[in-house]
Amino acid sequence: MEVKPYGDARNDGLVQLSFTLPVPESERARQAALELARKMGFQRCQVVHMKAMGPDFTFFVMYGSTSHSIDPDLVTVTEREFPLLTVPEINRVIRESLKRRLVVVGACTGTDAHTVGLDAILSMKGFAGDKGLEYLQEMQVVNMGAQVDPGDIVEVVRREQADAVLISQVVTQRDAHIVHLTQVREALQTAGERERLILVGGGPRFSPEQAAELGYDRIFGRGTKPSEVASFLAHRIAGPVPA
Amino acid sequence: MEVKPYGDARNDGLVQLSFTLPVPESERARQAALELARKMGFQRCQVVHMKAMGPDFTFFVMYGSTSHSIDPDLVTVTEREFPLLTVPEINRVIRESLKRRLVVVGACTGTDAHTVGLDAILSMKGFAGDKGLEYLQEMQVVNMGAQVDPGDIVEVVRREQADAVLISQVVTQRDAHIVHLTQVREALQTAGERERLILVGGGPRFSPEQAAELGYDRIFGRGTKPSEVASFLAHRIAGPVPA
Amino acid sequence: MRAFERPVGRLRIDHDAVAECRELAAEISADVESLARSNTTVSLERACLRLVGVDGVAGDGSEAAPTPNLVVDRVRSEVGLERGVLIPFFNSVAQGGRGIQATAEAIAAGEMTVSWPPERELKGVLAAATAEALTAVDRVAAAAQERTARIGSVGEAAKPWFYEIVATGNIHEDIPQAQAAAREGCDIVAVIRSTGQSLLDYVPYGATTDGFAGTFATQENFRLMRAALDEVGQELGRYIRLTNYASGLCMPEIAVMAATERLDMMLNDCMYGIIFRDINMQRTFVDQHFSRMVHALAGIVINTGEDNYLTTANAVDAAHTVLASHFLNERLASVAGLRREQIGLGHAFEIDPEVPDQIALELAHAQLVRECFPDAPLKYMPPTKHMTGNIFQGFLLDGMFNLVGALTGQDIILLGMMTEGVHTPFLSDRDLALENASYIFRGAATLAGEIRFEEGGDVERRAAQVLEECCQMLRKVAEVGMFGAIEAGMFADTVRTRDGGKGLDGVIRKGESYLNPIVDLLSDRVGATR
Amino acid sequence: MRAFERPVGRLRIDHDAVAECRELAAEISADVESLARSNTTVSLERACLRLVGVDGVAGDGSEAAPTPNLVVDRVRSEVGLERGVLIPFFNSVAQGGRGIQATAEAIAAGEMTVSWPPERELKGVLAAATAEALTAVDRVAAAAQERTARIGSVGEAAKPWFYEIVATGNIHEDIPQAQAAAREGCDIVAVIRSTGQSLLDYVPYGATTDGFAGTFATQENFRLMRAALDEVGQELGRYIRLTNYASGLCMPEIAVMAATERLDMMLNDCMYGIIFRDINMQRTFVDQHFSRMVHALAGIVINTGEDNYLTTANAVDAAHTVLASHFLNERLASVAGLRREQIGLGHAFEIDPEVPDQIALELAHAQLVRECFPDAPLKYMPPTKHMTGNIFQGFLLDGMFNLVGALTGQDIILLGMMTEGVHTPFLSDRDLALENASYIFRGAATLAGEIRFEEGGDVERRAAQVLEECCQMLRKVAEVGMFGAIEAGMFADTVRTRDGGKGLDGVIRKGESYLNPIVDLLSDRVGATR
Ligand code: B12
Ligand code: B12
Ligand SMILES: Cc1ncc(COP(=O)(O)O)c(C=O)c1O
Ligand SMILES: Cc1ncc(COP(=O)(O)O)c(C=O)c1O
Repeated sequence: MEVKPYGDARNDGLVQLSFTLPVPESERARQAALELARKMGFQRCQVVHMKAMGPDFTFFVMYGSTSHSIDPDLVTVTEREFPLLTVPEINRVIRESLKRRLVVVGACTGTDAHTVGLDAILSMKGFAGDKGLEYLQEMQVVNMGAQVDPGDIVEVVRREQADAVLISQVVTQRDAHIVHLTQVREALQTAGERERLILVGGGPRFSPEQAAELGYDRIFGRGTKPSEVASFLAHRIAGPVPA
Repeated sequence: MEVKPYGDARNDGLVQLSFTLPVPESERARQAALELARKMGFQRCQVVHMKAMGPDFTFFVMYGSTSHSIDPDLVTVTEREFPLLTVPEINRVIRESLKRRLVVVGACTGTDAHTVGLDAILSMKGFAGDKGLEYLQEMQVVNMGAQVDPGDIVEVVRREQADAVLISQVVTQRDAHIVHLTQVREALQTAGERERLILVGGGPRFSPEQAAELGYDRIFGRGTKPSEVASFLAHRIAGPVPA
Repeated sequence: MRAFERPVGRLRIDHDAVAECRELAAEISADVESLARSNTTVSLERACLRLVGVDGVAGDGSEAAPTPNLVVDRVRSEVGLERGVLIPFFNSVAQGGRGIQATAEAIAAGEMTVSWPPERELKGVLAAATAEALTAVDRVAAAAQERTARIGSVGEAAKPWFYEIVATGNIHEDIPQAQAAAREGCDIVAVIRSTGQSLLDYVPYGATTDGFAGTFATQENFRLMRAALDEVGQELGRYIRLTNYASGLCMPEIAVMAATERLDMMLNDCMYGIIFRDINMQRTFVDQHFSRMVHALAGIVINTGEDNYLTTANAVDAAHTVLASHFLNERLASVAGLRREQIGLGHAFEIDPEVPDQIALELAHAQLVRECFPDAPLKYMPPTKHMTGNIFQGFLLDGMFNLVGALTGQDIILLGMMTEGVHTPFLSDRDLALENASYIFRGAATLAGEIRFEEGGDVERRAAQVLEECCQMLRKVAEVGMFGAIEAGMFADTVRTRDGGKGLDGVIRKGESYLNPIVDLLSDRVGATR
Repeated sequence: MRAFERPVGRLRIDHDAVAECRELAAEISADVESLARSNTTVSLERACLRLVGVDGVAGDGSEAAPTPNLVVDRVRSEVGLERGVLIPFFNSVAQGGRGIQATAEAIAAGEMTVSWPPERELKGVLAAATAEALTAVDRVAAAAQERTARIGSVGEAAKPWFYEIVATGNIHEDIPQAQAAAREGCDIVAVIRSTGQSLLDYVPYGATTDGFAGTFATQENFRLMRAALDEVGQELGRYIRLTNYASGLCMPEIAVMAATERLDMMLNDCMYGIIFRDINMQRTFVDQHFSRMVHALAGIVINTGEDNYLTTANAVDAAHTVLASHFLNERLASVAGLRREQIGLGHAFEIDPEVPDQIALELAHAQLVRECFPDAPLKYMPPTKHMTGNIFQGFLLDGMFNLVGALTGQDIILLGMMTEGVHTPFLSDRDLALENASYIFRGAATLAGEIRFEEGGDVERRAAQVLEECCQMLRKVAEVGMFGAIEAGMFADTVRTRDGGKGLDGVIRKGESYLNPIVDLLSDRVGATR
């Protein structure tokens, strides 16, 4: 069933917007904002706040009723394609499938120095109550830290005979995260290592459906728990496990 | 020249949105929000915040880059069509055109009891540094107050031989303001008084361009100053005055 | 986090001045009290009929009229109301022998005449009326007991209580929104009324879906919402309070409906209707006294409406008028039998945020009210007048309101909506408001017990000034009298005359032989001054 | 509104413990100070070349290298840097006779050899070098005078100073945004640097437009922004301060560029690079000592980076590490000649808003820092770690940060952005942040002088606990030494080793005959411990 946003009644379609236009504050600016909102498909738009931001810009807060609607049952959803496993289960899967420890190499690449997210996934301490990958007996984790060159990642991957590579990107301005994730994938490809690896990316502004376009096996977004990542790795090396 | 919203660079098109969908919080809800934003013409949309509002609803904060743009020079603007006059000028215009005082009847009609806005325009005290219409020697003001029936307005208009009628509407839920303004116009029409009157409406959620559809001579919005209303009345009884 | 505490003794205030204010309030209220005792109103009489079980409507659509109205109108025209509606009504009941509701319907339909019973039958009719009155009054008291029992079994909400408004106009949209609010942490739900209801001289009937910016207060709407909140309260292990408005032309009837449907709090002010709805002052004073006796017995906490003064008057200049009105409201509440802990005086965070030291001034005002009324379950109202379309800045303003509320130990926090300047609350506005308040109270409530103000500093000086101005104002009111003060526009910058406004024709001077066992029983039970 | 005031004496703290912390800091810093005096670094030497006028780049595109780098590299390989770069360089100047920049370019291009002058010529070369050093050092001091003069003529901003960040990556977008911010009330503009710049062992050249989440720090960018802010400051009648980052591998060079381009404040911490950029600790300690002497003379206020600790460590558990680091940063700053009023210690409002009593705890922490450093122009950082995509709640959190800043008299308020959890600031984010702060400071600043905390209450007890833990920590650091403490991960939960990290190969132990008239003059002028 198609639904619309809900303000205080079913399908009233009400949405709040804010943005800045590079137009001096004036009645003209207000009308331009209204017209722009109409182009976006809003009806009964109201500029409820308008403020000059210096002589050249105007900021607006608006409410309007969208003419668009959506059927939530019809959107494509990247649902978690693997079951969540417990620590003993993951250890068992690795032991049974590999007969050795799973080697994971993690890094923040490019100029990104935000290690907290990667550490949350990898380190003993973990995140949100979950222990990190280091805690798993059957995982051997190499955390390369911040601002690591793709070349260095390739080197360590070879030296350690890594099974999985985990890349974190937090800075997104001018698509830095896309650029950097792509560089690592390309470096691994050029080195002939991509195919045999599980390649995973993550960071707060990613969405799982970006995996395909980036050439990664899985992408994790904000609020990822270490257990999800560990379960995914187990799932990949063993294929789906019976619940 | 076409312009787009400005986040932190020319024409990056960035807009902030928030709304609620009647869908339980889930990855599906997130994708529905993204898809809805895409329908509105947003690209590179991000759900930066998602929160369950009870079991049946989800609230979203989003950012996206709009594909729409606007040429501010081409929007139609209801610029003020009359000059702003000083108190002595207004008094003079009335004196010269009417040879008597201009009679103004004001009311909050329907069930609306918000008198502060109307009082701001009419009362001596005024608003934002401007004195109200009562202050003008050549105006005779009858402030009927709150929740006045259209029928009572017609009666007073006749009794006082009003030249102008000022109607205030603040409550807008379920279009109360439109309904009530229309009722007054119709009552005056039925009574045969509409034509000879200057009929003015006002309230914080009105926009000047609504005058035509409502059958009013002028509509004033939020932040209106008494001097604007007085100047408009003077302009109407005299036609444009040389500055 | 500490338990809720009402910080008192944080400001050194002039306690003699406080005592003087209380004395002045008693002096000023005397006239109002005697007016209230010597008059009745159509709504008061209808409320009594409702209490003994008269309900329903006759007629359809815009012709429909509630049965209690029709009965009172007939009694008024045929017998007069100077002696009250109950005796003529029970006289008809006795004559017709068909029970209360059927008798009422018959009178409403003009199928029965009404008359004052002959002297010899009067005693019997009075006895019958008194028996029904007793049952009715017991029912009101039972609601209070049921509340206590429910709170005992479901669980009591921790103070301060967060109070939110629903206002869709449609009871069926209101209900899920109220439940959602409760689930997110709201403790008190107010269903605000449609614009204009307070000027109706009757109470609409049944479940309604067509209010403007609020939902009609009807007995059925009360019942539906009460059930919904009981349900969600059970789920949450926290009793959720329900409130509405006992004001307007039907104040006594709404009070009675609220009492029997177990509402927990009611907006019920001694002057709000006069000032903000232009209801005649005599009508209002008579009605409020009766409605307060009902609330007193029903265990309902009243909320007064002084916050409203600051929507028309300037919140700095008029700060003392709020306090002065508190003393008056307190006095008129206690003579109607309300206990201290039932008197939820209302005040507000309404100073223009552009004013220098706004936060410090609000702190001074809020703490002063706390110091003057240490036992009152104060109701603190958020900024409304200076809320604009800048929802971000508005959200912050609401946060500072919450903070001042936390620091000064206000009991009831009406949560501000970031969209106050725009529209009646969205579902999400309410949820965000609860997040705001939860954060501030979780983070700062402990400071209520910690903070002291410099002796003789700005905060203390401001509080002293407001108290002094309040005292002066009350002295002046005592001179001109309560009616004179309102006629002089001393409250909320609004002038009203003694005989002006709506509803004066519904006020009837009681005759010598006025007989109303409900009023008598109520007064006795709650210990109201008779 | 009262004038800005630093409220001191609001908490009773253990002043003996504070004195002990200062002594411990002196004891701990001794090793660092002697390390800093007995070593030089490639960047320090390049900074000296820059000071005497060497600038420019050789080569194009990604081959381009700054002339100071090329000169230092050639001196290092042909003469060694144990005796400093200046004498060999001025030896070449003397030999070639073509002036400073041309000589540098010739050396860079490999057209001239470099060598240590023979003993008999050393004196003459030293004299020439000293003359240039004197001019250079005078230029730095002149910048300080020019600042004072400009403030005198343009007008000084009232405290607290609002500090905002621009971060478009493009200096030409940064400039209008910075000017817009100033017009809305911002007093200090920080142009944050592109990610990764701090790990470059050279300073980029010219105006740049291609930074990621920040704009490269270059001399030309400094100059352009300085001019733009002077212009808007003139328009506003308020001197607008400019700040950047003297940290990373080029800390000394950036310090020198900032000094000569009249920047007013610089982020300059004794440990930030070590912990957050994995720069070798020896490199950092040597560089920071030199850069601080430059700042001291240039009248630049440094900002330390303790706030960053709380982005990786827990803000409650690690509160004392911030304070401990303050004592160390203070000590290392004063031995480098910085006056008390130039030491802008940095701390932050980073406790998780879910933590009970978060606001009370932040108040305790902020007031404690104020009590321990009554004369420091404290820089208070807003919440970052717990800012989410809920921009409404984020705006409120920033407001509470502003409030705590106002109540505790913080000098420099770095304004929080509601979109901190999302993107680098939009033009409108900055404007809204200024509205937020203006409201809070206008409304509450007066309370800084008014509020007292209950004796022995929660706030006082929390402050005492943090001070106690800080003292204990410093005792432990004194045992294991500064290097050992960092190796043990005692700061920001981050472990770094003495010889690990980037840039150790750029550290050179000074030889017996190390000669550097700039270092000597600087030390003398600012009274740094030699
Ligand atoms: C802490 C922090 C810092 C710290 C970093 C310390 C450290 N050692 O990491 C310090 C102070 C050093 C810092 C510096 C800078 N920062 Co910073 N920082 C933040 C901050 C406040 C929190 C980030 C964080 O730690 N989040 C907590 C972790 C647990 O969450 P997370 O990263 O999302 O990780 C989770 C998931 O995303 C996922 N995940 C993440 N990575 C991976 C990888 C894999 C493989 C998987 C499976 C999952 C996964 O799992 C994690 C757990 O759920 C954010 C603002 C904010 N509130 O988000 C800004 C922020 C990220 N920083 C920002 C910037 C710009 C910078 C600077 C570049 C500024 C400058 N020019 O100086 C610098 C330089 C850093 C550099 N070179 O990269 C911007 C980025 C803007 C953008 N979108 O492009 C932000 C958003 C602030 C802002 N609004 O401007 N920063
Ligand atoms: C003050 C106030 C009250 C006071 C009114 C006191 C009084 N005597 O007026 C009290 C407390 C009584 C009140 C009650 C209610 N209020 Co009220 N109230 C407000 C409040 C806080 C401020 C309005 C105000 O005074 N603004 C200041 C004046 C100067 O501005 P203004 O009205 O916009 O007027 C200017 C212009 O619009 C213009 N203008 C206005 N009228 C006219 C007419 C003419 C001819 C011209 C030329 C110009 C003009 O000129 C004025 C000067 O610039 C607003 C929220 C807000 N911050 O806006 C809510 C608000 C208007 N109230 C609201 C509601 C719902 C109610 C109630 C219905 C709630 C209830 N169910 O109980 C009640 C009932 C009132 C009723 N029957 O109408 C809603 C309306 C929602 C909507 N958009 O539909 C608002 C927006 C709050 C909210 N978000 O829910 N309210
Ligand atoms: C005391 C009091 N009564 C009643 C109301 C509601 O007003 P009405 O129902 O008359 O619109 C209010 C509104 O805030 C109030 O404060
Ligand atoms: C003391 C200090 N130096 C430098 C920086 C900037 O870091 P970088 O330029 O190394 O990214 C910061 C960031 O906040 C800081 O606090």
